[in-house]
Amino acid sequence: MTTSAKVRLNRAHCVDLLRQMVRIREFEEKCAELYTQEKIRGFLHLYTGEEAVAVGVMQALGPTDAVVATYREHGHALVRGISAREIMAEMFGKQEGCSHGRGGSMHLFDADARFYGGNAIVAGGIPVAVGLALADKMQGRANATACFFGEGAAAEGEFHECLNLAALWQLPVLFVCENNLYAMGTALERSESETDIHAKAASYRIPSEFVDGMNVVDVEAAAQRAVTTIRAGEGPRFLECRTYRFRAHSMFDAQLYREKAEVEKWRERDPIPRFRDWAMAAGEIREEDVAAIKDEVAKEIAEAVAFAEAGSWEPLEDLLKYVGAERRA
Amino acid sequence: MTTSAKVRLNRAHCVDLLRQMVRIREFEEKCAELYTQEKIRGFLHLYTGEEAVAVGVMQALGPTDAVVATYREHGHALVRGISAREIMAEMFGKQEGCSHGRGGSMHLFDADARFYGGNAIVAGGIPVAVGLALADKMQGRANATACFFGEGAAAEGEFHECLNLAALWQLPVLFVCENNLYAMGTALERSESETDIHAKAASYRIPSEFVDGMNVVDVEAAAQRAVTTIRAGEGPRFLECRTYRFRAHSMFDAQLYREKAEVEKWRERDPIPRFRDWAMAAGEIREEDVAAIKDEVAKEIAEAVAFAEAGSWEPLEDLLKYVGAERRA
Amino acid sequence: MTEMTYRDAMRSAMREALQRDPRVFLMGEDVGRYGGCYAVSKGLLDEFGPERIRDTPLSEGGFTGAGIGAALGGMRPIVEVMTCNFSLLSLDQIMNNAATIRHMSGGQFNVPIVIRMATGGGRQLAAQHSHSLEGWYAHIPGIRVLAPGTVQDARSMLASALADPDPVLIFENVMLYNGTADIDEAAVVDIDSAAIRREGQDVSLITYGGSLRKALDAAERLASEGISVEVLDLRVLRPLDDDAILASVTKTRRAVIVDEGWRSGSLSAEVTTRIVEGGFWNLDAPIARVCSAEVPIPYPKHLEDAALPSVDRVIAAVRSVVGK
Amino acid sequence: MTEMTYRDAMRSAMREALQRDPRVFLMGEDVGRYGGCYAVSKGLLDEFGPERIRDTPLSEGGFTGAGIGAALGGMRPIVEVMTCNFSLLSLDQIMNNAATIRHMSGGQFNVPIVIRMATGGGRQLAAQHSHSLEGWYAHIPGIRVLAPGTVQDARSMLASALADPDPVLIFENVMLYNGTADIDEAAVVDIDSAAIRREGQDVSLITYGGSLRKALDAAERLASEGISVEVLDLRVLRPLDDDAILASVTKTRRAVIVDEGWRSGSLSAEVTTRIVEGGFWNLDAPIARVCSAEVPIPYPKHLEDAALPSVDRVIAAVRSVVGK
Ligand SMILES: Cc1ncc(C[n+]2csc(CCOP(=O)(O)OP(=O)(O)O)c2C)c(N)n1
Ligand SMILES: Cc1ncc(C[n+]2csc(CCOP(=O)(O)OP(=O)(O)O)c2C)c(N)n1
Ligand SMILES: [Mg+2]
Ligand SMILES: [Mg+2]
Repeated sequence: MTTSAKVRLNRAHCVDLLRQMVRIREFEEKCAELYTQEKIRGFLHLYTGEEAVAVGVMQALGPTDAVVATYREHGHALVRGISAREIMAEMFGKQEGCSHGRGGSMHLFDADARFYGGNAIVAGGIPVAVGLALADKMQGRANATACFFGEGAAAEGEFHECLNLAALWQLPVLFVCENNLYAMGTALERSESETDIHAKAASYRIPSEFVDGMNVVDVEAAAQRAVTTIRAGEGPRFLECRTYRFRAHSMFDAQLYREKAEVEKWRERDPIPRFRDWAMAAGEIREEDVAAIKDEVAKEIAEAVAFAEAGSWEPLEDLLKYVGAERRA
Repeated sequence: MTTSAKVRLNRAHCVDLLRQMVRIREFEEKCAELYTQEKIRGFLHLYTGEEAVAVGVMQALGPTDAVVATYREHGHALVRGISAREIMAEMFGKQEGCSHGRGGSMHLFDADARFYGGNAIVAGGIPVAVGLALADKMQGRANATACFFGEGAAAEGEFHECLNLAALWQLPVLFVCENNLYAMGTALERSESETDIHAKAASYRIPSEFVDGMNVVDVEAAAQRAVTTIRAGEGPRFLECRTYRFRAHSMFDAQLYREKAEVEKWRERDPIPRFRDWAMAAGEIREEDVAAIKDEVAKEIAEAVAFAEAGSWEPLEDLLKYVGAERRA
Repeated sequence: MTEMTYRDAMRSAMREALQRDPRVFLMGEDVGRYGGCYAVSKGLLDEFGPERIRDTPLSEGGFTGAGIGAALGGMRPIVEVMTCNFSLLSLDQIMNNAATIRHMSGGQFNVPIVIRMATGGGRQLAAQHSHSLEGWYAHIPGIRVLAPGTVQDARSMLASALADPDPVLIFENVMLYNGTADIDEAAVVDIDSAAIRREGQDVSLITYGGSLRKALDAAERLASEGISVEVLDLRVLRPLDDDAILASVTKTRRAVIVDEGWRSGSLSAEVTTRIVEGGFWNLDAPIARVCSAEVPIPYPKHLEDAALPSVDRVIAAVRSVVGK
Repeated sequence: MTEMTYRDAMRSAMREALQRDPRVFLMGEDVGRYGGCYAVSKGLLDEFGPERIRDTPLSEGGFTGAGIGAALGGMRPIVEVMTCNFSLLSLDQIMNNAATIRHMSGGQFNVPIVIRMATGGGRQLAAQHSHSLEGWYAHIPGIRVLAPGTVQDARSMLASALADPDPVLIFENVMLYNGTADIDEAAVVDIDSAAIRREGQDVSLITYGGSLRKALDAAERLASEGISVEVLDLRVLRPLDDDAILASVTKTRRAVIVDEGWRSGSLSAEVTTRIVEGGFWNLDAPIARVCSAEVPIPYPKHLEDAALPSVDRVIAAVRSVVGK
């Protein structure tokens, strides 16, 4: 694992990186289980295998920065600081959820975390991110807006319109392409004539980087470099993180489009054991840290499920709530 | 003027190139006049100054190739072989027009010429061109589809979606960007972070060329090179033609956004006198040719106007025609 | 007669079209390797290959427009826009090109394209994935809009749509895919008329697509209360079959319209107005509508159920109209 | 009172908003250097600079979505989509983000954006440039739709729209820009209610936007025939002011609706249905509609005139309803 990264790799930080990745992994394993129990319904898109991307990028963000994500956003929400219990309650559709139960798995929102969803329209969140950055710039705030999307979104026209707008207006946006090689069942080479996604950024004069999305340290280092320049007012940056989705696209996917062997090959690069073993070898993480994380996370998730279970259903009379401001209702 | 061009520059061809450019110029000067007389209504977008692009590119096309153009398409229609009389009648809204009078200036169509409009939605014709090329490829026809659009269209998402589709599927499309530096009042540098439009083609692995759109010979040479490779099944090609619109965007434009001096500077590069003088100096064109062209064109236009004037209005009872096939009406 | 699901019926219809006409091809996101997001095109890739079962990138506007161009170029494309929620990205191409090119060209060109999309709520997919936009599309001159509500129509409408020289949109309600019925695979159906799915005397229940099942269930339950309900399946949302609508209302003199679209501006308003314009401005009872509540569809089941038309709401509406 | 054109009234409203609130900015194609394709924003660039009078590239989806994000970020954007014909490219952002984010976030976020666009036919711009889509937008829960039909509303509605915490769409009919009237620049108007523009007894002429002028002209001519017409200007297309509609029909017991949208599925159908649902299923006469013919708008003047609502067609419809 590279150590070139300009990242302060002390024990506390290594433990935190591992903890965050494990939290996402375990949280989602539980979600899959709860989905089969029909506690969670609708579409459920798991991030399993891609955890290093959200964890690495979020390290570079401060509390006043903004985040826009996709329908595959449980991990981003967790790392951004939305509590596991509120996320779980949201997936149960309970009003104690982070979106009051209205959104479910694909629409996690949180005002305090400046987490603007949770968008289920592919590329639909990208213009919103550009606008958030425009607002920050016009109001003289040195914030960055991190915008996550998959490589499949790069084929959508809005992706291009927005890269151009962000570059043209030199907006503080960090575009993060989570390139997991598939858009549902469509392999990258069948969706893009140019498969180097980050190369597209160049056609808008946006500096870009390509990193191993299975290596949390590399991702963090690249994100730190990008956000530093963004805060310095140097305009948008683009990060392509090569990663892989270990599980199905959603719970309805028979995965006819890829070989089991390919999945196995990628599982060998699982970002969690990879980082854990490296950090332990480097003496940054100890056995007891790993054990402690395991226990903490198990506790957190059990508590989250209990919270969601104990949550309440919004009354039917509220059906028309949240369509417009109260005084307009 | 470059002579590197691999273009058979015999007298007949030079005379034809000049004639075509003069036809467009004179035809549109007459249109402007008729617009002030309210014979032509709606939007009228003149091509004045850009004639070398349509004339040059069309030289590379054969009768079975297809053309998709924009609302600034009088020149393309004329060179493609739609008669001046039918075009003029269309602008008058007479049923003898090439679109039966239903379309007007922005919607010239002709089945025999495989001229698919005349599209008034910026970038709206690009997907259609890609589809026409797909149909040719799937049916094993070695045709090319020439797709004309302005540099402003390059900001639209569909432009990008279509470059990707054409490259991904290796479709026989010739993308021709008529870069006249302005999209209505928006200068290129205010609409694109990367002002080299042809460079965008590279991000889709589409070979591209940049040519002087005020030089009809250069345009023809580049188009010939591109269409040859397209017919050989090598996929799409992209041509950026740097040109300039001498007149207003449409008849409603006060041109507050550019300096008279800039227009004057470009007028010095007027493609018509430039080619004429060069060809005469090279001995390819003689005084009598120029005079002959002048007379022929004047006659053709006078005849076209008379035809349009003599044309008839479609009866009101036909209002609902052309919405669906007759048997469905 | 063969028993099959709505999903298999759609697939069988596409297979037949692909076998019969070399100009026909299917294009859309994940129609090939993935087998279609609702498994409608599963297996077709192996049978017809990647040229004719063409996976597209995520470019709704681009590939829908490419379908229009391919139709102009002599092909008979079936474009699948995964769901109508994403069709908003194709709408410019549909309204400004597919629906207008025949007209703008003075009849020189026509666009024989079929655009299929899934529609409707009920699967807890929340606010961005539960739209019912078929009524909206029915506003556009130049296109035909179909809503197969039965397995037979799912099997038979496609052939008629492909035979149409103009654009035809087919809306497949997501809740219907698993439904089964005994159908005649060889049947030929028109795409002009509405169909009476149940005869009745007291009230006309006018509906289509995903709400048809609910209407029939309501009619069944109401029969036990002695209320005789006629269920009219519109089938074709544009152009509407006024004759069938008025014939039924002439008989019953009462009407309830069930439409999963958001109430305001839904197709139910047009149907109501056609009845009024058809001379029924003097009915025995007001016309009632059962539509979706005017709220982005919420995720939780209890709220989604409350937002969408339900058998109970239909029954209540019918009771109010017949005054029982 | 000041006399000004509808165009100047819109500009004056924007200037005031820009002066009063630093969070307000105008963004759209050619709003700056060009001065707006209908010259509405002419001069504002010099006064407020390129940051606040922001020319955008041709990227309707992108900059409309950027406006939504800017609103979420604390700004008060006025996004100009040049004409509703191009707004189809913005529709995904409007329906799936602007209209749903408050709901999807359980009320945590709201989107205080104002989206302006020109609408309507009448300038011989043909099939792709003559749409009237305001009625369509009125179908979407989560947004408010305004149709200023008078110079006063053009001047005063914007301030109320900017004060609204949720998305507001303003449709400006292209035929109104040159119209002038004496107005009160300081007036404050609501964006909730319809307005009676002419009192009458025999029939309610219900309309909005570009058709208001036609309705008033028709009413004037009909008065000379002894027919007393009440003209109701809807002003707000979503939510509809049912009370005002029903109050007027209660008085006249007859209604004619004038709507430039294509007839089928236009707003006129919803208005008709509201009247029927409002208890008027037993009227003294059928409700009549005067809408655009169901054809992409043709280029020639005589055909365009025949396709759009006209004073003569309105008069004929009123006569038929009052039976004179
Ligand atoms: C505009 C739009 N089209 C289609 C879909 C259906 N869909 C949901 S996710 C997805 C694949 C997206 O792939 P990618 O962007 O690579 O993200 P990933 O799922 O791989 O994380 C598709 C086609 C959608 N939600 N939105
Ligand atoms: C989608 C869309 N948006 C906006 C317009 C209005 N409009 C017509 S032409 C034009 C400028 C286009 O510029 P460019 O593509 O460079 O072509 P040019 O007019 O310079 O030839 C604009 C904004 C339109 N017709 N379509
Ligand atoms: Mg992906
Ligand atoms: Mg230009």
